[in-house]
Amino acid sequence: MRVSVQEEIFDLGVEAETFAQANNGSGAIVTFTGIVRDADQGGLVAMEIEHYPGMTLKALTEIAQTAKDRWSLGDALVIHRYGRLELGEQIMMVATASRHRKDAFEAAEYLMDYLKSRAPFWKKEILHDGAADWVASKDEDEDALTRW
Amino acid sequence: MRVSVQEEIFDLGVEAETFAQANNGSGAIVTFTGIVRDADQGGLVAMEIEHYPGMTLKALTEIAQTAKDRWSLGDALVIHRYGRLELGEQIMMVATASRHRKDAFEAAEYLMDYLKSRAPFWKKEILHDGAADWVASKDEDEDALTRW
Amino acid sequence: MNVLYFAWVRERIGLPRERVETNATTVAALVEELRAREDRYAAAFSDLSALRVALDQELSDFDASLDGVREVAFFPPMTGG
Amino acid sequence: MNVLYFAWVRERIGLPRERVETNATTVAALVEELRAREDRYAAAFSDLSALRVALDQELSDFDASLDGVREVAFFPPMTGG
Repeated sequence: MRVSVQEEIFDLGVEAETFAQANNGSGAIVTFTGIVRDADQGGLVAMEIEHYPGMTLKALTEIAQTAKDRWSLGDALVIHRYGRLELGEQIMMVATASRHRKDAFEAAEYLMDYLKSRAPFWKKEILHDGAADWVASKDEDEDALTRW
Repeated sequence: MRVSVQEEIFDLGVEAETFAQANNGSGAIVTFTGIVRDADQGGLVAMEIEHYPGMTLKALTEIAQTAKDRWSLGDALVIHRYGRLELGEQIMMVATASRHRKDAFEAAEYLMDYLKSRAPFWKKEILHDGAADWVASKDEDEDALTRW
Repeated sequence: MNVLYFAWVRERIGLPRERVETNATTVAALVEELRAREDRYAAAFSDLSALRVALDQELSDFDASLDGVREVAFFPPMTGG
Repeated sequence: MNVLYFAWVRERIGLPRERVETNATTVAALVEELRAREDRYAAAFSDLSALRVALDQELSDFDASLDGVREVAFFPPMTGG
């Protein structure tokens, strides 16, 4: 299990390939990657992600460990960036390895739902005119936790 | 949308990275990769995958198109190999790109459920002692289709 | 009509495809004709619930009409993914 | 006690962290003390339903005791992923 909180961009291809190679006894590998996008077509040029350094790694590790235990995953990977991210850059990724595709999918969705609402990150959208707005949390993201 | 039926091994890292780059306006990318594993600890050394050349590409394309329409995906990718695959090699992958993570996850699961039971592939397990057995279809795989 | 066999159906019958001259109007009638040929066909078609059929590369069923069909394929349930 | 602020809570209050001397025994009591300080604190803490709190880097709630706590953090609902 690897959890990384980092400012640097990561290479999705390398991470996915490395994870799959390390877990080629598992049979099923799922990855999720989040990318900075202009969700409201509002001229977004970048995103600034603030986090809580003392808490972030601990929170992510707990979330990943819970997923690993609950679905008996062979392995799990969580990478989440902070700082300034340009439009189109990768924000984060998770990967799960399991003997069964259902477990790999469910655990990845669980990781994402918890990262969204329980990991101490806050996103600010930077628009082309210099305006900056904190991304509001969505009720649907909080609701998503109730299924687990 | 790209659908590939091929004997050659593919590079998961390159495919995942290329797909994500091409769809970096989508926000959410999900990939699933299936790997040859020794499911029953029976000394499996390889898998032989037979397919129905005249039907395979058409069936995969239909499945991918249905997923793309149903979840309004930005893009979808399906790669499935045939021939002899050694233990630990990648069998297939799917990737989905969407504005929303829920759609990307659901569409990827839909693709996998349909690939399992509706794409004309048949797997044979080759054991270390030379024995070879066709993989039996699972009731749970057929049942998985009922949720869509 | 071209008849194709895959996986263990192919192995039991001993060939991957053959040209079949038939007046059968449904898949089920064609299966009856094949079954009557030789033991290896009877063995392959002994349990239709373990078989699937495609007509001109589209999944179909044993009640389906063969009218206009050029290619029939028989195989076990698929195990892709 | 170290008190940390993140995202728009940090911006409204105008600093990321500060040392607070307090006898408050619960988070809610601490919030009341902070609110009473200046308008910028009152503005930041005007709607607790829009805020979350962590005690020593664990998510908690406003009723929680501050007994033994060394670090309190206030922030809006998280938006990771």
